Amino acid sequence: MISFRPTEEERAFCEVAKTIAVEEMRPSARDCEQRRSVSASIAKRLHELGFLGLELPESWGGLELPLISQAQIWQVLSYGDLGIVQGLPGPGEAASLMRQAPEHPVWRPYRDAGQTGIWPTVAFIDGEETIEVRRSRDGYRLNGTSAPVRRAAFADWVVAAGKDNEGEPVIVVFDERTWETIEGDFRLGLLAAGLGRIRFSDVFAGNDRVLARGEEASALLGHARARQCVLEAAKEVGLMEAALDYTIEYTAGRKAFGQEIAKFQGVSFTVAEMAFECRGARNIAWAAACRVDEQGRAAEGFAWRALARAHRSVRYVTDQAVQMLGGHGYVQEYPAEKWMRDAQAQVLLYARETDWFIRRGEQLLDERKERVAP
Amino acid sequence: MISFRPTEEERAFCEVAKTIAVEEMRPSARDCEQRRSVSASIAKRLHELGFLGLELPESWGGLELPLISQAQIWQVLSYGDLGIVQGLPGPGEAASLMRQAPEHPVWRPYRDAGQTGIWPTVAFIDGEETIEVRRSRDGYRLNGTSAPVRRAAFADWVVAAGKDNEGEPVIVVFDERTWETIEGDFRLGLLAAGLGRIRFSDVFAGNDRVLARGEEASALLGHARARQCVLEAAKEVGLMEAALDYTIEYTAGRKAFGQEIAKFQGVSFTVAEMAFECRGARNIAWAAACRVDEQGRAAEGFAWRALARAHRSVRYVTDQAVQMLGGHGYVQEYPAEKWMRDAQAQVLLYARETDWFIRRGEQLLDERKERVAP
Amino acid sequence: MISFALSPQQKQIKELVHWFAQHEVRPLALEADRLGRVPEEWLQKVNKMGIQLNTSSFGGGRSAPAAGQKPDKKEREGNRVAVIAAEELAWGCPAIALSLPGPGLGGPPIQSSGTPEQKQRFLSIFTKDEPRWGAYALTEPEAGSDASGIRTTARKVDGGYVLNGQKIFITNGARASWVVVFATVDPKLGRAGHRAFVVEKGTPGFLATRTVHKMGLRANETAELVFEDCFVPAENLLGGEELYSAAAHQPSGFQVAMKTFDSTRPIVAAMAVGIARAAYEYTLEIVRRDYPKQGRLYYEAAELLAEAEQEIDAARLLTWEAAWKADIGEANAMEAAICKAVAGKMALRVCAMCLELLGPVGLDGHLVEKLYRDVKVFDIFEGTQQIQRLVTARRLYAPYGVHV
Amino acid sequence: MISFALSPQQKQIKELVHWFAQHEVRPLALEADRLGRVPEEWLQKVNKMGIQLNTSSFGGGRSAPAAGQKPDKKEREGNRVAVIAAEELAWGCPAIALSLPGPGLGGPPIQSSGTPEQKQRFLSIFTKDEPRWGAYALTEPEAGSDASGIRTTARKVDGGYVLNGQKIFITNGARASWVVVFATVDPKLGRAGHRAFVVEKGTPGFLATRTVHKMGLRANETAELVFEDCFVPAENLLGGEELYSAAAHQPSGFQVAMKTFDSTRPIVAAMAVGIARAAYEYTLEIVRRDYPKQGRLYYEAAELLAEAEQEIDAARLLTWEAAWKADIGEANAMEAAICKAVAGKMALRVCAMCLELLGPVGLDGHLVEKLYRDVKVFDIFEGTQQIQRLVTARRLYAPYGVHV
Repeated sequence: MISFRPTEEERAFCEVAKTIAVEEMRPSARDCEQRRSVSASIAKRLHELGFLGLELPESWGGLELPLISQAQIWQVLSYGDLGIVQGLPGPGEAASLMRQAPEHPVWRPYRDAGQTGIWPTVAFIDGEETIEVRRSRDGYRLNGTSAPVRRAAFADWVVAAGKDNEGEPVIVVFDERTWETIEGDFRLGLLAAGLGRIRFSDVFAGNDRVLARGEEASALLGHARARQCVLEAAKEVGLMEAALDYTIEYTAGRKAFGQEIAKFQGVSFTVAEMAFECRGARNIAWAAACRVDEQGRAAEGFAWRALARAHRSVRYVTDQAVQMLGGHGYVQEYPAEKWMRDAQAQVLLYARETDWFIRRGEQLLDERKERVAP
Repeated sequence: MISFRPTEEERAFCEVAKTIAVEEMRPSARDCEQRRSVSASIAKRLHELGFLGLELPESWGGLELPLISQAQIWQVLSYGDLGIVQGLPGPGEAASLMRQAPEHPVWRPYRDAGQTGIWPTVAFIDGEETIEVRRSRDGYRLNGTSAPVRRAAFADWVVAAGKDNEGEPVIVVFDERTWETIEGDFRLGLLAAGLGRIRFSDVFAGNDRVLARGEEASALLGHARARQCVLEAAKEVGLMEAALDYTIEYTAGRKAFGQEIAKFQGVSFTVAEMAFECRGARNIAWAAACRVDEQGRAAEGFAWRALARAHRSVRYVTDQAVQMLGGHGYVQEYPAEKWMRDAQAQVLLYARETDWFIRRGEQLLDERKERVAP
Repeated sequence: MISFALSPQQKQIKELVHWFAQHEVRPLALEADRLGRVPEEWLQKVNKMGIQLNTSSFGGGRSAPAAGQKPDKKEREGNRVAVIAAEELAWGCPAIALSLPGPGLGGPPIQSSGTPEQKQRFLSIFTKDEPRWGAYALTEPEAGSDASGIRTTARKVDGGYVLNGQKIFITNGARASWVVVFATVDPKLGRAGHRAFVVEKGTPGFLATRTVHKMGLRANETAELVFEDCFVPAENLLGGEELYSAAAHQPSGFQVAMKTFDSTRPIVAAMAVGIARAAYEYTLEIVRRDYPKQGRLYYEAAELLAEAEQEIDAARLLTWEAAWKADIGEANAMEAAICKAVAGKMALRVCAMCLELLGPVGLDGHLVEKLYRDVKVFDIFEGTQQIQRLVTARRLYAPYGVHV
Repeated sequence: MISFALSPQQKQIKELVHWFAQHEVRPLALEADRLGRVPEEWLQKVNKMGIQLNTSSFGGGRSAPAAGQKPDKKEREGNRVAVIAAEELAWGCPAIALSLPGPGLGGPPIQSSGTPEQKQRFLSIFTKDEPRWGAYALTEPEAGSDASGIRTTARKVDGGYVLNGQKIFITNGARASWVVVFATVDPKLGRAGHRAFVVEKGTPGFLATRTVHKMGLRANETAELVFEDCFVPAENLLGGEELYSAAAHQPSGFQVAMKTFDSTRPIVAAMAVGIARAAYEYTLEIVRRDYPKQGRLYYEAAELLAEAEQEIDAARLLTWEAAWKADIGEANAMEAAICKAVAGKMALRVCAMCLELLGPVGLDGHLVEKLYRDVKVFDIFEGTQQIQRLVTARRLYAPYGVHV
């Protein structure tokens, strides 16, 4: 039955998340940005509430929530601050790989570490081209530098997906610092997220470091990527909702030419369009979450699409927020400029929107059967 | 020296053109649309003034104007009605081929016909894939049906550009009715333009019907296409200016909620954006005209670009004109709905805007030297 | 639980309506556009099949749908069923869909504001014996988006009212058995002076003067109505005197009109979605068949089609959200405005993208160009883009006490 | 004759400025952004080279440019030269360009409304011995786009005026030798009460309280100014009393401010064009070098780059048109508004497209992300997008006597 009503459980989670987002994350967003890391107290709080293990298997002590529930929670947390969300400790993108293969021995130390303290921080490299993976007798040798990834600066673990020199997909897992972190020069946004590049200088990964290879790696990765696309889209929705709400409040109070600027259609119509974008992106993200929950990997095109749509909307909404604030939108005493920077950094980090659309289009064109509307 | 000031000659031409556009073409636009042809009196008038021979060589009695002058004149005429403009008799797109090779014997009867009466109507087929051109001993055999072209219904001549079965470009010219016209089912727009398809059923074209082949054909065609792109872009600018002016007048007079609707920013801002589009598209078209005048075929990327831009703008401006008129925009007692239909038909007729952009982009990526800004 | 899966009933109705749209409506679409009307014999046939555009499947949502009715079911789903059905019908052909017999947009106001006697009198006439229509007349030559500015007057006289004025853009206005007409008893009272009347065909002084030629939706009749000293008996005042004579904050005729929008806008949005989907599916087939499998055109098409697919689905979800809110009994004015605004704009854009993909041949006898002409009005009627933005903004700013 | 070819003088200046931008400005761009200022020694050096941001190459256009001056030439081309130069400078780095010594945006009002004595006094200080700046202070905390709503007061006293109020977003406001300040002698008079003053650094009661941290343009100082019982002598009233004491329809201080916009907006637009071009050229090189030569990414890039190129050129042509109109002495308020609106929006869009093409690596130490942060303010300062639409619409509706 078509319904937009969250479950009781989801509502309870979101209520807690909203409190933290508004009372803790939002007020410390600038501070975390300047210190280029997330405050330990926020990380601790979220860990205690289980928010760092939403995607992790129950058998590990994670919450193993459906994607639709996670989407809502991340949306609310990102309403607080996306920079902080993207810099939180824990498994990050790798969680979806853990969830799919919880019994794999490569994860054992990770699982163990999580039983006594905060989940270790994992940086995930989805880099087919930037890192050379040479197959050797009893493992692989890695060389090269990744594109920027988040939490590179704080990573305890690194998970790298790539293709080896014979073109076979492989996912390797490092649980100790065999890599080097290149700090780089980041100024745009998500500055609390520990952006950086991971460099491997002839690093050997034995077969015991391999999570999967071949078809299996490809399937694991494809599904993990789809899950990640949905969650990143949901986070972007949270950010745009923050920008929308702030803009409404600001323009309701600010006066010019003798009245609240909200009364000018040049403002109010733009705000309405921002709301259109938010709702549209949210629904597309939610629908993708439900589909991935139901259909698994078969739904990945919908996940890509959700992210492409969110990319477009979050750029539009945060840009208009700055625009509606005028000069105040451009200065750091107001949050809008940071949101616009964070949005653009997020869009860059999670690939190109046109590219996601074309990939989805290739799927559509290659589908042989007639498409049935949902 | 950068200047936006037309020459005295151009101004004189445009003044005459404007009078005809406003006093004759605009009032009979609906009528011509219903009768699906241009009224003879308008055609005669424009012929007498030389407007049907703007592109033709002086040696033929044409005006052989620079492209920048022609662009302005077609812009003004299309301000009257694009449907009529596209259905006028005369050489049409083929004029640019005539201009480049005025001495070619294939044109002799055309030139002769123009000395005593109105220039014969030529339909131009730029159809590389729809028509099969088979090389035979002393000429070509043509088979197949063209995509819709304008003036197919009235054509005295047909010029067809294509590639033969060995992939060599060739341009053939027919001065008698060896083809068949397929009337088709046209409802969208440009209904006075005699839209139709040309069918060749094993039609033989002797070598004396060949204007050019190989490299020569390719060069002639490339330059002619560039010239045509500029002129079609200019026509679209004229149409959008008509839609803009009408919208301003309408919204300045129409009242709602107790005041002129122009006073709502939802209206006035849209009208401003329509003006932005018109100016932008006009300047890009003019700049392309100047470039093609100066650099010939080397400027063809600028011509494509002008058309792609005009396509986008004319769709936007005519759509918004309908929107600003509200219900009146949708009914045939007001001109806006026709302009929107004509605009869309024009855009379809002259290829896909995304396609022109990508072609231009391929040029940019293939240019080896660093680009110098103008 | 958040879900986008259809209930068994929704699924059943969707399939049923789709079957009808595909086999009975679509084959007629281009011909009806050419003729400028839907053939009488087709309407007769369809009406005998019991297919109507009535309030139960199309609008108010206060009554459960005729098929699969389960009166004791906990959650109402009439509005969701209605938008699902409307999408399928418009997928077949929007002009024919709007021409189907039934009360049409006149249904919701009678359903929501009529007295029991009026509901019986006016809604029971839609039977299988003969196709009949209802209509809805709000717009006037000098009052388009500004519904509060209507000038048609209703002068109270003995036993009823005398109407004078003109209405334009009235769907099925000439063939309708009755028309819900909005008029003012006193322009000085503003919205409080508005009244809604049900005027029956053949009432002296009530004339459908002419039908209008339009850019699209040509198969669907759009009439102009004139009221010249037209006497309407008191029992045709919608809701009766008591609806208007109560306290000042009781629903005025204006509110009757506006309330209608909250249920009709999602329907209009759903139709726009159906049109866009029709264009998209039609084009997808052609591209799959005729386009090269690589190179420039292939990637162009992939991008445009994926965008179209996403935009269609996004608009559909917004429409479902508005319908869902109505079903659970929550205020949905903002959601109704949002889905209408988004779907109307999206559908035109998708049709234009599809035309771009079809290229010049798309000019000649292809469904998509008709859909393009049809769809533009979905950005205009039932409130323009601009009005939907205004309605949305009003709701967004309400918590701050700013009336925009 | 319609032409888009540069005159020999325009070409010469373009090449000169481009050389400077390429070799002196660009290499410093990222570092200055990181530092949050332009190094003093660089400013000293550049000032010694005679390079300034002054009214002759930047604004009013009433005086011919310093280089290649031909006083007896028939057609003035100062405005065209100015926009050509501004594009090149911003191509190098907009933040550094705005930090160059010179009167900056304070130049045009002095040039156009100052007395001969004032022009001499305030414009002659920009010499090679030491870098100096002028500034322009209109915006207030409660008056952004609404320039008519300024609250800074100017109370007439013996021998001059006493200013009280606050100004924000003042480019080079703290380092400026003088600031053109707009204030009102009586808020009740509305625009007629406005006056423009030249307030010199060090004047008691005049304080640059702090510099603001911004999204971009970080190398360029943006200050807040406070006036507390700040006495300004009568000779610093811009244009002198006679400019304001004449008939009521004589230029008010407000008009001085607005007139400035007609010459500064094309400059701002030209800078936006220069920023977009810098991003585009940078990205084109990388795509040419690193992208595959076929397949999905290739066609994506081709489309985005061609769009970017077209949009940049379109905005440049609009900018040239506004400058040309000023050069030939025609009113150009609408053209100035159009080019500013189009260029500001275009430049952000182009920078975003370029970032999309760069992908994740674009986050790390690439010029384009800085340009993206810099460029957003070009949609805001010197009149927001919204103001430009208003100005344009006013001109469009003027023939119909409708004041929008």
